[in-house]
Amino acid sequence: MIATQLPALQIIIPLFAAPLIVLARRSELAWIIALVANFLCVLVAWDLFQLVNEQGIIRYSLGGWAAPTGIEYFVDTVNAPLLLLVSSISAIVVAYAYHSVKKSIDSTKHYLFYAAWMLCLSGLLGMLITGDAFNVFVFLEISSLSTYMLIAFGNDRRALTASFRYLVLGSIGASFILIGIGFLYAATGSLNMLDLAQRIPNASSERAILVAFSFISIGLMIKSAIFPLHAWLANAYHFAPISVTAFLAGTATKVSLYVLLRFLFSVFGTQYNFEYLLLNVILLPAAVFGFLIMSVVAIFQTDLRRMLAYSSVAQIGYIVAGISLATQAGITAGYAHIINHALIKTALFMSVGCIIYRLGHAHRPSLDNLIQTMPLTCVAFIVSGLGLIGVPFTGGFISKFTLISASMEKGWWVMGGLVLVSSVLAIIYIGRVVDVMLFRKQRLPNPMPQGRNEAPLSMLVPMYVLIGLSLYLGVYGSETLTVSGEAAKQLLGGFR
Amino acid sequence: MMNGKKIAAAFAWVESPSAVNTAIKVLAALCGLLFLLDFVIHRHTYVPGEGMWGFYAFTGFIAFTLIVLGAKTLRTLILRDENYYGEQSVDSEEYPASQLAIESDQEDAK
Amino acid sequence: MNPIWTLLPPLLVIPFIIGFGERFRNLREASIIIAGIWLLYLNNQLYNQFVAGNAITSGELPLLAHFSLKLSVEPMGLVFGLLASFLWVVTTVYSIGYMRGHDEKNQTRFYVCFSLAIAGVMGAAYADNLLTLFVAYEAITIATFPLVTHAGTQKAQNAGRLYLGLLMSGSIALLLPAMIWVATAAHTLDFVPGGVLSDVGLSQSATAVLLALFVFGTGKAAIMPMHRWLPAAMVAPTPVSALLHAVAVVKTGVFVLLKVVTYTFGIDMLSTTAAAQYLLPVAAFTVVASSIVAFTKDNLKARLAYSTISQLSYIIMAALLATTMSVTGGVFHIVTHAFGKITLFFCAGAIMVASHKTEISQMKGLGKTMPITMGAFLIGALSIIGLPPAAGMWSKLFIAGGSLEANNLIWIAVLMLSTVLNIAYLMPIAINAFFEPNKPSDQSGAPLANEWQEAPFASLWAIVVTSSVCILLFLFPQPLMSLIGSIQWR
Amino acid sequence: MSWLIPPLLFFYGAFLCLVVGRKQRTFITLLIPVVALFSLLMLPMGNMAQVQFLGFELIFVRLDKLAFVFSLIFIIAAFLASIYAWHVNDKVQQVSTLLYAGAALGGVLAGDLITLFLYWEITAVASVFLIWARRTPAAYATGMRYLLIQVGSGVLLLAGLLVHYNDTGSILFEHMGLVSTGTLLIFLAFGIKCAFPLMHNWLQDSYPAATVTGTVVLSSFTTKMAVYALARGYAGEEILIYIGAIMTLFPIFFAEIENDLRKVLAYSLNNQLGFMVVGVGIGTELALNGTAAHAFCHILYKSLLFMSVGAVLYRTGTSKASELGGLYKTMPVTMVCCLIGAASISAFPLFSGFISKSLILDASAKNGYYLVWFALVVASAGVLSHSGIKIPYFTFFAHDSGKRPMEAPVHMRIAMIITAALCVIIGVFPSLLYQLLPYEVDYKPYTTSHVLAQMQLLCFALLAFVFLMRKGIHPPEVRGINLDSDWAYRKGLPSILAMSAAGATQIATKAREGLQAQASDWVFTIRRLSAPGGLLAKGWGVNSMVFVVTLLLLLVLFLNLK
Repeated sequence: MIATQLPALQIIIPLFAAPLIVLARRSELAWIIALVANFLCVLVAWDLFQLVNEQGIIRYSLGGWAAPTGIEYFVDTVNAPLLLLVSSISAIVVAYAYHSVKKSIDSTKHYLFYAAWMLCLSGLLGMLITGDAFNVFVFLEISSLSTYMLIAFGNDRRALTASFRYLVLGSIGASFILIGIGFLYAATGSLNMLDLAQRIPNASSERAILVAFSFISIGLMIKSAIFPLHAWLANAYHFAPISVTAFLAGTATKVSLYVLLRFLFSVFGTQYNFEYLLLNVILLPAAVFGFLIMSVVAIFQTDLRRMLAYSSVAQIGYIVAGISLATQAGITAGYAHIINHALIKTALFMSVGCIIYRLGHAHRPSLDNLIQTMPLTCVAFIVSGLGLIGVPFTGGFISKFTLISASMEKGWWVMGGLVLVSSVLAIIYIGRVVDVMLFRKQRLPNPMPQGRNEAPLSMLVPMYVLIGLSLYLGVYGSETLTVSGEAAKQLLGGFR
Repeated sequence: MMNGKKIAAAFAWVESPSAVNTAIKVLAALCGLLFLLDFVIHRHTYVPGEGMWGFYAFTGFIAFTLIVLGAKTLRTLILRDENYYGEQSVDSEEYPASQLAIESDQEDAK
Repeated sequence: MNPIWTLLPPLLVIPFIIGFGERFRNLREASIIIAGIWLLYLNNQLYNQFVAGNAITSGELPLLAHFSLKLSVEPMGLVFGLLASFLWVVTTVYSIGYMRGHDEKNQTRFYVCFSLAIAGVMGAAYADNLLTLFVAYEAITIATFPLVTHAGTQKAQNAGRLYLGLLMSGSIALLLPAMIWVATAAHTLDFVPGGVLSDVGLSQSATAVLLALFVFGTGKAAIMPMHRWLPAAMVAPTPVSALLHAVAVVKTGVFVLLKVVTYTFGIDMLSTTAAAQYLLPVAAFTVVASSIVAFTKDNLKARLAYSTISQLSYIIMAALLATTMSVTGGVFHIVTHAFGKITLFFCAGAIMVASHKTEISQMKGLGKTMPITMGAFLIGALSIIGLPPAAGMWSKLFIAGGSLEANNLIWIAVLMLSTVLNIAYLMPIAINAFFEPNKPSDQSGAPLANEWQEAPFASLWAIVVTSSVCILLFLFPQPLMSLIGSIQWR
Repeated sequence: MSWLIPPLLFFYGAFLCLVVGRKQRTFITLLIPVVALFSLLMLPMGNMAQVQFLGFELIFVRLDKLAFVFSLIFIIAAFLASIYAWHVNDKVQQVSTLLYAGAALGGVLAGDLITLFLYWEITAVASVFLIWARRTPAAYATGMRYLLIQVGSGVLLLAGLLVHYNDTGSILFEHMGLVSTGTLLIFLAFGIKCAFPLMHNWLQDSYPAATVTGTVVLSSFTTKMAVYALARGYAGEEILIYIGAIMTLFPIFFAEIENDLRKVLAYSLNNQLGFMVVGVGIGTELALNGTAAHAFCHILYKSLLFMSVGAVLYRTGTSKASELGGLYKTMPVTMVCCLIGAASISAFPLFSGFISKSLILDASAKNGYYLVWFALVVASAGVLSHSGIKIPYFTFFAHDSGKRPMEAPVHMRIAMIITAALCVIIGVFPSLLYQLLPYEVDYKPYTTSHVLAQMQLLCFALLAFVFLMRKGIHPPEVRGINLDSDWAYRKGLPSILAMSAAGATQIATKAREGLQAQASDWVFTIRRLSAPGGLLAKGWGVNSMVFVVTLLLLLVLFLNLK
């Protein structure tokens, strides 16, 4: 019984956890419920992942209504790994969040915070799992609205403006997507993705499809923070509570990228995108300029959160570069980087969270010689930073290797070279922090007492679990690549 | 060992100008004799002109003179001060006395 | 036997090092020496099995879909592995004397990083493919970084910055794409006798670019202008400079190039195209220019560092000449230079410990108080210069011979010029130590003591061993040569 | 047996000297040449001690008559030098003397070019310590120059032998001739050690800088090994005749005006080498015999001269002609030995130079090189001027310097007397030497015409000397130094280098400053754009964000709908 209902459970568990948390009210209880619900999500996602590997595509009709009319949930090798990834990251960050939230957020609001978190999670998972175009928009809105709320929890007053700006931009993005879906529906008369995929090639109005495509892709580009539509991201990541930032960095943009992949490849089809719609004219420059310019910008940031935010935009550039190659190898690389970057960047933000927990901020010049007081946190930051640079035995190496290899295979030498240039820039911006952490003599007065002053174990353990995970995927990189390869095959093959 | 004093005494004549003059005269006489022998003794020759009388005599005298004159001219061109090459030059430094046994012959020094 | 076992001793000893710590430092150092001897034994086992004709490989760890980490034994790696493991023991003995004599701080961390680096070197030596070699290469960079910054001073930190920055950016920006290029073009990263690139249709200019990526990307080989890290890294404690920056780290760099030339490009391919001709002048320039720079340095370790840069480019030239003789000479030079240069570094450290001198101009007359050290220095210097009775002569002979095989006299001329320059910057140190009259050379004007004032016994012992090997290898190069001679060229 | 070949015996001795005490060392330095002499006499003719090494077949001993005569005189020279150096208590000098002599011997016995190269380099390294052993800054600097040039010769040899091997596939050290790049390089390598014109100055630079005893040792080996190597590899190469002729002539002028007597002897050494090189160049049996004989005699009388000047230096602290004079009073034995050496080098009949120089002169005449022959005759007169007259005259006679040094120590006197005796014995009984020569000798030096000609030449030259002295034309001995080709690398090159280094530094500084300015401009711009609050990094307002979105949407729509 349960096994057949798994796709629904994936959404329902967090969705129902939210009101439960509101009812519970007490902050510890709220946290426990969120944690339990989240771990259940992970279990479900794991089962789905196994099932897909064994049986292939799972189609689930919600409420028993059959496909084209009713809403269909759809799990295949593309979204199954991401379901697992998003729910795992969320679970780990929730575990991590306890102390951080307790310190930075008024305890009377904790239950709201965790409820919003659960809503956001269910929105993200919904976006991943649904096979219905309109349903994507619905889940997108669920996740977006709860995200605005989560960001606004930040205890800096600027969090509110950041949240507001994100809200405006996010709404524009969402409405673009809605408009696009509307056009699609007008042209084809269907909202089910599989159905759409079959109907689009012989749709009545080609122009309507084109307009739909334009709106949907721009809308998703906003949500994925693809350069130059990234501007909302820096402030949002900067001023949100750090655990939210960690959570969002690993999940929100990645899910949007997934939806982009879905629409581009599964719904519209490769042929359509890249030869007819000239998508690479937009995506490729966006990717390349993105990872170059944003890496440079990251170098000059003095706040670690801001630096990592710009770094995220740059890394998204890698993913988009892989997508814009539109080859098996390219998409494999992009997809693998979705996974690896999610793990690495979340871990980085978590380590920054540990710093903020003790220092109250993450201003680079005040991190002088931090290795003396917070060695474990610093090591975590350095190891994850190496992953961002792409050193062997980290996930970053795996995906970057594949990406460059893919661009060389296609003959895009210049892009391969630019990826490397940007890697060197990554060495610089990570190096500047490491440099400060390890070598600088204290310049600013440090509020912390001398001696060891680590973040609490409840923050360190989840962080190291995540780092362990990303290192595992760095060593057994071929597993990531196999999964990504399957996903790419599925995407390029269209719905079958 | 050999008696050094005796040998030295045997050469003492060089101090006396008249003895030296005599010696030079002896040398001149020897030269004359050798020169004359050229007319008496036939020398085996390989090189054209070698057999000409007085060939070696003239060659010896002229070559020596020219060498000395040539060297004298050369000296005006290339003679430099002893410390031309600076401190790190053997010419401008003393031989380290610690490795030598500089001793004067006390008897003789008197 | 499996080459992966060679990673064990240096890794297993780490918990012991940490466990014993500063409190039981005798036990700590004893454990390292035991691990070193064990490692040497394992390498010797590999050697025996290799000579017996067994193929020795490890299992695979698939890091990327088609490319895995794997170890195997071949002559070049065996030479490197034996060399590094032997010198690890010697250097450990030396550092016991040095680190205690010099009262260094954080010795435990020092020994841990040292062991990690050795594990990396073993991985590099027995790498079965380019990916493994690359991974080991990066591991060595990271493991040695704390050693460079060991002193904790501003200068050490700047050096560490440069070290990490240059080596990392070089390997990420140049070496990595080179490797990916090979993977894309040949669909394999394996080291295969005769190379894998000969029939994939790379044009000559493409080959040249690829080769350039390797040569400049391997920052550890310190070809100009990638050399800046090496003199900077001399702020590290002397045993580090000795083993890592004369043997392990820099030799990994040139080892990568020799391996790539032999097993990825294949010497036939390289010698039939003119690809290397564009790079040889750079290597030659490095040889000569760094010799000249060395000449201007008064700090002993700085001078040795530039000398190392120059000598490394000998090996780079040997690799680029791509003939059997030159590559043979290159591998040989790895060994001879290692022993020669480690002797010199040991001596530099001994001088620092025993008489607290770092500048060459202060070392005049030092032969009186440190005759063994300075005598060993002379032997080491002769080996580096390539004069009898030291082993450097043979490897130089082979590299020069390789230049002829490639029908190019000009590179011989470069080697010859460098020999003369080597004399000019190395001999004065030893000679001034012995023949400069013993005049007061301290700042204070106090005359030097007339009795022996040598470094601690442990250090002295190491110096004697390495300098003796310089001479032994001159007299009996045959076993080493026959091992190198068993490299499969095609 | 191959462990007991003469060069190795010397090396064993050197090693022993390293570890034993002073008395034993002195004893060893004397004993080793004796043992080596026996070893040499026991060796059969032909190749021995062949070793497979690094893929080459090395021949450590190749003994034939040419090699034998050189080996013999090297051993004798080492023995005599050891007696002369009895007083020396300096491990460095004793060890390096043995190493040096052994290596020179090894070079002579080498049957292949790699072995030759090996010994070639060892002679360079070992011999330089005889200079450094003086232990002065100047000696150190001179030694460095010496070593650089010697090793320079070695590396040329290495390059040459590799090229030669590449061409022919053979490393045998045999007659090569100037036929290819490889042989040319080897020729140049030999030429440097043989002090060919313009490559000669290391000799005059370094020999006067060595220790008293070191110079005696140095004078015997390096250059004669080079002569041997030339005779072996390039006999009959015509260019050598002219090189040799020039070598005999030009040093005369320098020797004439040189003040430092040891430097005079070094120039004279150069001039004597010229005779040998001419002999090699002619290359007939007679000429090669002449070369070998002359090398043999030369080593003896040049050692003798260096010994006597060395003894003077040892007792007075100077070897400058301007500071000496009148020493015959207190150093009569030295004086006599010096005179015998002078007579020998000037080739007076009954002295050794006479019986060897004649061979070369006759060979050149017989083969029709008349001009060269005449040059040699002139040079013979020149030899008399500086070595025959100047050395003894200005040291022991001339004006009285007032110095009354002790006679040379006993062991020096013994060494000098033995050497002088050998010079005379060879001069009187030439057949003793002739039977050792590489080829059958059918030559009689003491013919009337020959003796007459030589006596005429020498006596008239002597007369010219007297004449010039009396007239005051003969240049006086003054303190100072004379420039020679070493100026090029002692003054010229350094100043050029300094100038170009200064220029390069200036250019580099300018370029760096320019680049830095440019780079900092760029960095400034990038920083302005990227730093927090910069255009790229500030939180864009809603308006601008929406503007960008709209722009991009329009672009996509335009691209898709055009």
